[in-house]
Amino acid sequence: MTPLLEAESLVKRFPVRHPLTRRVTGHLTAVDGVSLTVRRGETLGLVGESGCGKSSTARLITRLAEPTGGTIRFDGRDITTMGEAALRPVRRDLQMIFQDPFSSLNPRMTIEAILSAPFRYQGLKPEPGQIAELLRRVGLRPEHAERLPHQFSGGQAQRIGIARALALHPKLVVCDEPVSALDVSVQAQILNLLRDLQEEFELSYVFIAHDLGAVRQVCGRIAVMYLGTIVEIADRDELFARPAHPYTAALLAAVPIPDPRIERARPRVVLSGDLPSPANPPSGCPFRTRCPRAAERCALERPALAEGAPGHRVACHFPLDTSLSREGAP
Amino acid sequence: GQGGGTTAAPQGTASAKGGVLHVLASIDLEHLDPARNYVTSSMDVGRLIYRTLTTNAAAPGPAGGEIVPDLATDLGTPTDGARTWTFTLKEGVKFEDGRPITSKDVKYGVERTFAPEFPEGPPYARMWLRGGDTYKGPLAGEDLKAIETPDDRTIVFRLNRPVADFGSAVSMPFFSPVPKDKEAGVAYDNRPFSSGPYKIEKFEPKKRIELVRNEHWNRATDTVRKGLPDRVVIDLNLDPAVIDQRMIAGQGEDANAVQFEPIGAASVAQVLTNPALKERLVTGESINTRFLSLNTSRKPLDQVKVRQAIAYALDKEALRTVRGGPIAGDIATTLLPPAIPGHRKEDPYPVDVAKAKALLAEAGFASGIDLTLDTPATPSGKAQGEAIQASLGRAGIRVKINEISSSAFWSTVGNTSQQHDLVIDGWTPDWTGASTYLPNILDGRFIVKQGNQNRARYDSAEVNKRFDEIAAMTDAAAAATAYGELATRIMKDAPVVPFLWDKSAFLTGSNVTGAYGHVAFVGRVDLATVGLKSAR
Amino acid sequence: MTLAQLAEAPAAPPATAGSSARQLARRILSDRAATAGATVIALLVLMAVGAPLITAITGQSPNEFHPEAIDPALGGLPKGSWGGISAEHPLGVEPTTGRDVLARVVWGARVSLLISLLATLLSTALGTVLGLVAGFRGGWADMVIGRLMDLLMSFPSLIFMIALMSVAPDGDRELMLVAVLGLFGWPYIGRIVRGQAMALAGREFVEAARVLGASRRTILFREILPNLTGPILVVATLSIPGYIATEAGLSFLGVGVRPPTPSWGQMIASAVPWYAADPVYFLVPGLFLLATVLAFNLVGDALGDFR
Amino acid sequence: MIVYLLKRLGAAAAILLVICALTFAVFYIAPDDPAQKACGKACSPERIEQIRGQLGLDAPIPEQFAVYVRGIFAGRTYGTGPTAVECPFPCLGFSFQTNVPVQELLVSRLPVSASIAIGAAALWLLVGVGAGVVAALRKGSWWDRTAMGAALGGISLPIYLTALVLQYVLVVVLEVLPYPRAVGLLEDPGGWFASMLMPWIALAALYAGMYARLTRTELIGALNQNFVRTARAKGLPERTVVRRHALRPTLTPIVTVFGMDLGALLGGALITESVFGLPGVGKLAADAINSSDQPVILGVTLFAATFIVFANVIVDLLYAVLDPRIRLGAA
Amino acid sequence: MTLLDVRNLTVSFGDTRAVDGLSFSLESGRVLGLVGESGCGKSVTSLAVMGLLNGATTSGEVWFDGHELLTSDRRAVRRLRGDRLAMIFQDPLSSLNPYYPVGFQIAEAYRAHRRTSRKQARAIVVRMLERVGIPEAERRARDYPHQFSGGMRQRVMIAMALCLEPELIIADEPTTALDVTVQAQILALLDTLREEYGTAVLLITHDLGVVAGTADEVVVMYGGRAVERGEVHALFEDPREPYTRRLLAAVPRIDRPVPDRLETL
Ligand SMILES: Nc1ncnc2c1ncn2[C@@H]1O[C@H](COP(=O)(O)OP(=O)(O)OP(=O)(O)O)[C@@H](O)[C@H]1O
Ligand SMILES: Nc1ncnc2c1ncn2[C@@H]1O[C@H](COP(=O)(O)OP(=O)(O)OP(=O)(O)O)[C@@H](O)[C@H]1O
Ligand SMILES: [Mg+2]
Ligand SMILES: [Mg+2]
Ligand code: NI
Repeated sequence: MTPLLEAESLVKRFPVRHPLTRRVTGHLTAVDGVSLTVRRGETLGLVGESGCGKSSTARLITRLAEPTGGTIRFDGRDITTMGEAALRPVRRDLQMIFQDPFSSLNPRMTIEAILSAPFRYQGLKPEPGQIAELLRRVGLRPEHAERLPHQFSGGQAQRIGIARALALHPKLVVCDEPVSALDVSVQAQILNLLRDLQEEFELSYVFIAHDLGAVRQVCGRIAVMYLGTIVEIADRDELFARPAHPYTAALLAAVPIPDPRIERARPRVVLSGDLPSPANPPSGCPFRTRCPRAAERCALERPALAEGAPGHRVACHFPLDTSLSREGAP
Repeated sequence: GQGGGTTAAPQGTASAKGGVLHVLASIDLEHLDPARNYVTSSMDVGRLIYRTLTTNAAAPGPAGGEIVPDLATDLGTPTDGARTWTFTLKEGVKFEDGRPITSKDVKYGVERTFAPEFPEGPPYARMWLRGGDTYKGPLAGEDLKAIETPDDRTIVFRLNRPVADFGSAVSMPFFSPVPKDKEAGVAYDNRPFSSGPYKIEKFEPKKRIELVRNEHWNRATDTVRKGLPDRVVIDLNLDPAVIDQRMIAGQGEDANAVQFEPIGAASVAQVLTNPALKERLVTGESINTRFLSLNTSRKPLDQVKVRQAIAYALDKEALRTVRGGPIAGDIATTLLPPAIPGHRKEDPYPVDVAKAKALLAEAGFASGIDLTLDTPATPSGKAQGEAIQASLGRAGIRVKINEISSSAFWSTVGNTSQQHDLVIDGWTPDWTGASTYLPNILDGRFIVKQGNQNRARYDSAEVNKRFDEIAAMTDAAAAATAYGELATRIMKDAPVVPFLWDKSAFLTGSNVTGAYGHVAFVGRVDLATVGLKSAR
Repeated sequence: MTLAQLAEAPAAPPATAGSSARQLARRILSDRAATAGATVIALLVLMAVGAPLITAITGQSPNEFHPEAIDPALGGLPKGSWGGISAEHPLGVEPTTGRDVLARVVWGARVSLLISLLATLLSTALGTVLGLVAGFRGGWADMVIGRLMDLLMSFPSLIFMIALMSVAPDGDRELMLVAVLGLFGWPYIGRIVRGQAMALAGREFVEAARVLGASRRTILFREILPNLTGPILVVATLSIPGYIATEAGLSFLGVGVRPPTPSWGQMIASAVPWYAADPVYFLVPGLFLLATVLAFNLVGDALGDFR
Repeated sequence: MIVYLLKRLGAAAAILLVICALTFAVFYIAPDDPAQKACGKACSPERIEQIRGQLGLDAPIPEQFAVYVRGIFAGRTYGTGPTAVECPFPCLGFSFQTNVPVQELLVSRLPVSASIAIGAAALWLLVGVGAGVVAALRKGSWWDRTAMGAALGGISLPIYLTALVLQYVLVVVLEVLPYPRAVGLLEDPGGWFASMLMPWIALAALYAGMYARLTRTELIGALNQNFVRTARAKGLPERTVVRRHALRPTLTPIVTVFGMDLGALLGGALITESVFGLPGVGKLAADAINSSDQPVILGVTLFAATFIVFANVIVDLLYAVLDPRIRLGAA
Repeated sequence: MTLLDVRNLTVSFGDTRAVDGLSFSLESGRVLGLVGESGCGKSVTSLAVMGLLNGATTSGEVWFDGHELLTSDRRAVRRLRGDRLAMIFQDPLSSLNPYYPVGFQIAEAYRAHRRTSRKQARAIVVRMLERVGIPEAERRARDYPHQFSGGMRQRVMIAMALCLEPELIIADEPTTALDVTVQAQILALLDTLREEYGTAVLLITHDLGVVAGTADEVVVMYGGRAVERGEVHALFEDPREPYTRRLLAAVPRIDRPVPDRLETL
């Protein structure tokens, strides 16, 4: 069976303009050769720090942005260059959930209108009771349909966003930080809901977050992004147990654990320096400027994403787990 | 006669020499180049800068209409049945640089008016001087044989027909001297060379002109101009209402000011109800007649009954009121105003709306007619238009007002293809007499496609013939009477409806003396005689 | 050509309250000044609509001369004090003609209001559509429309409008005024709409609609436009007084409606020479104009806080 | 940056060219014949032809336009032969009415317009910004409401009404001021001031209202900024907080709007100058329009547009100078 | 010694009570964590303590080293502010004035309380910037906030807060806007500096993990009230309030097996 989604060497480049003169002063590579596949029924996690290109990747695979390079195959079809009209039927199967629950709902539309929009835009009509059923499914009451978005809490609004994405029974839902704006307690509800719905609708997810805890909760496979590239990709347990990329390791170490005893006992791995600007990336390995293991070679040569252990791929010249290393530790 | 030299000074006589006279004008000076100076306001100013062979006497009332010698020693000697006119220049007349004014300078000044570059002047020289129809002016390099200058003080004009009032015609600025070496083409307009009491120091068009004394002007040779103030500053293009109010307030420098145009209707009440202001109000006569021209070439105005209906319906009183009431002039009842010889007291069309309706019905327009009125797009034009509209409306004549930009107004209504039914019209003869009035506006043979002045498009063979007969008369008095009779005859056809014989009233500053309204300048102040009581 | 920053004003806040007509009315009524403004506007509209009725009741037509009400010997000054105010002529008469000022003011209101409302409609329509397209489409559409707006806003519009009106062919002056006002007015609305549309285009609900397969047109008019009704209403309301003032200004400068149609600007213009002799005559249309402009500004202001 | 500036100037020139072309077209495509307008009362068919030749109106319109534009940069000669007139750079043509080069008229009128504009601008900045600052600092107070009410009133005032009432009260009734007249600042400073005071007040009443409102809104916005809270948290005196941290960002939009308003006004305050009878560029325009003096109208339109367009450029540059985020480029 | 003592603090905006009878105290040199979900009144509390609340009605007492802050005159509070109690805000970009170089903004804080020459102040600024780990401090002092990255900006804020060696720092979500790796850097920096200067910290956050790693004591807020307070180990190991317990359970943790479902409130 073909994977549901196959993205091949995706590149997204933005021109950088001077704020006054509007002249293009350079280019910002938000996504720099990302390849990933999503199998049917699985959840692929995408983690990384702010600005590393997660949203851009999401926008590319949902064709909200035009890729500068690469190809996207969805459900066996190449959708990289499809036009708006041709894409419309594809969109029934390829949906998205957004980060800001309020911004993603049109403030001037009732919930009824928001939830019937998927049908309308596809030239369909919701069956009677279908909206109410959708609402019920995400844990809201049918009488909520007449309200406007601002009359809901953040968690409720996000449920509406989810209901809208699910209205047409898509195959793949790209969730771009669906819980980042929510409090922990509400976040937990949404994560549970996403899992429930996955089983019920046989969904596949691309789940984007910067919070490793949340990703771990819902994803089967996880890709770690850094500066527009995927630096490591592995099954969840494998990744958490044996992170091979120094960045993944640092990321894991930086996640605070809400237990003083454990938290204070953990060695603090503090990365030096800041995330480089994607407009001016370092040569060679993008992580080398902050990497404790960086060597001369890292500046010269960009490491490819190569498979070490089965299903565990890492882009590093000097991965942490020697079993994954092709040449041994420095 | 030589008599006109003494000027009446209606405003006290104690005039001192010196000081700065201010003139507040709401208009622009059009052209100061004598070859192009053909509007009364510019002619009034021109009289300060250059002299002519003859000129109007400096006197209030109809006496101002009298022509007196200026550069010439007399009013000219006609010979050859008034076909040859000889003038002798006075001795001691000089230009601003001190050189004597010669007959050649006068000849050159007249020749210039033939240049196609200076078309603004009146047509008389071109019409009357022999060879004038082909002569293209001195700029083209030739001189005009019809003007002879046997010596520096004698100038002879040879005409192609008898012209009884040529002595009056040479009072126009076109007969003033221009030294050949000062020729500057169209640029001469900004700085004409002075032969009069003042020369131009600074000229900012549309803003201000400043004149200073011409030291070479010899008062003894000039019986008309007084040249009292040291400087004359004319502010142009001011708001008329502001001028009125400044004159009423009379603060500071404005005490040394005269206003150049009649006071506006809005200020009349203030002035007439205040004795101190009334004292400073000067009135002047005018020979301007205002009338409504009815385009006889258009239906239904081609029917005399319809025109007569309009003549009966027009509320002249309302028209006068929008122009300021009695102070603006007398209601005109016929073509020739009382100041023009030949005037007859008659009122063929007293206001009578019922009669107007009846006449319309007789003509077959019981349900009224629709006409379009051309008016200049000025506040006064609009007000007069509305008054005409309202008064004709009473007789069932529905008038649509067509406003035309004021600068384009005359050339538009003078274009026979652009003119509509009615035109707010008027005429000032070039000198006191009907000869430059009635033929100009009512001789059917003068109807031209562009620049037309017969806006009634009135063309009566009988009247045209009579014009020729009167023009051939050499007896001025007989001609005047004949014009009067002809005017009565024309009014029967009602091609025009006269409604106002202008008068003017203007304020002078408290320090101003010797001001009166001059009939030749439509009642404007005669700048040549004004002085200041004390030269502060 | 001005900085994008200026136009890219903060986007419409996430509309805390949907601006239904009822809420709008409530908003106006909750503000005393705005209520007063709305009342004045209502009265003016009533006055304009009922002009024939009013003049029928007072028995005065706007164009009829009343020589008996003025004194020709005094230059046509209205008889009696206060500009000839009397039982017959409650607001006095026009100097030199004796026309009834009340009748002219109420008929003039028709002209002023009609022209400014139509101009507002035109400029709002143009500004909304072009601003939306520029803001949402971006790219060359934005460039072309942006340049057009720059161009129109660089015109010394008053001079140009007068020049245009003064050479305009002999057509319907009212329509010409509407066209000219609308043509030079839309960029101001267009710029605001563009900025708001740009801000909204970045909002996630627009992306959501795209993901659902909505076409650009649908997004523009179904998703974005409803969110702009508030700001558009506000700028439209706030632009009405500008048009009223400009129309009056144009009439004042002599290129307004054709006589004898009364208009406030023309009345004021013809009152200028009379301001010392008959101050009532310029104060009456002047104050009507001031009241109208102020009323619209008050209401627009209240709406402005509302969005 | 230099390239940008050149580009901006190029764009400005392009806009001016288009404005020029459109204004040109309005007059030359309009049904009225310009030659006829220049012709005056004593008009004859020959005269019209002659004017056509002199003004070059017999050439096709695009060619006339090209000649006109070339004249602006290189000057031009009207007519031929002995009556030819030289119109030097920057030639905007000759006034039909007065035969004076339009550029001379404009230059002679600019001082009056500049006096009016700059004086009024100083006044409205002082009053408007001052009132706006106080209103913002005492938001909701009696003063705030009064000032904002007055500001709205000021904005609503038709300028001719203000002008006439001022003139009626100050000049006619109270006689504390003379009628405005054109006096040079250097010739007679007192008279200049007395003449300009009313135009300043009339214009400032309008603009001060706008600036008070703008200042208030912007300052309230600035006072709500997080960095103002930071400044307070540092323990800075409130005066420093307001002056240094809140007013500074408020300045940028005010300067921007101010530049454009001043630019527009320098091109002539049509109504103000007309009502007070002051011979500035605006009055020139009004008179030219009344007399259909097309070269002058065209010249004034271009002249005024030039001020507006360049004010735009300057304002943009100022914006960059004032805002380090733009000056130095965003992170 | 009790440095900060908040007693029965109540803050209302109109009818809504943002903080409702909150009490807690903080010893000098210690770290108090104030946790709670969004909107529970954490920021309002911190602003009330700093005297930076506008348009709110406040009651209760806030004692700082023997001064009652809520009722003292504004001048006295202003003198304390910045000097003896300083604050770090959540969003470093909007909290720094975009119109002035960061060096100026730090110097300004210093000179508001100490009479020094510009030059001396500059030297202190550069020393402070070096201290918080900004390379090329001399040069970067002349840069504007927008030229710094998020983490660097927060370092600038910290330098600004610490330049007068205050006794108390109120840090309102100092790391919420930052990425975890940068958060780790900033927390480590705060920790070192706190020990070095002996400063007490009121650490406001919604992240229980951050509190667990940094605080000595914890106050859990809910709806403007303190639902639970206590020593950090005790509170995390044995939360007595069900709210605290549920809150802890809702956090997906990376150190435990993945649960089928997360606990929800
Ligand atoms: N439309 C755009 N134009 C220019 N640059 C962009 C655009 N969209 C994104 N970028 C830049 O691309 C880079 C990646 O952005 P992206 O939004 O994909 O990151 P992200 O990983 O989703 O970050 P976050 O966690 O903050 O959402 C960033 O540096 C961002 O500034
Ligand atoms: N100026 C204000 N006017 C009115 N209400 C306010 C104001 N500031 C805060 N509030 C309200 O007070 C309550 C507490 O707000 P506060 O900012 O302290 O929450 P918080 O705990 O800091 O939340 P977050 O984690 O989102 O920063 C909120 O309900 C908020 O809406
Ligand atoms: Mg993102
Ligand atoms: Mg907070
Ligand atoms: Ni403005």
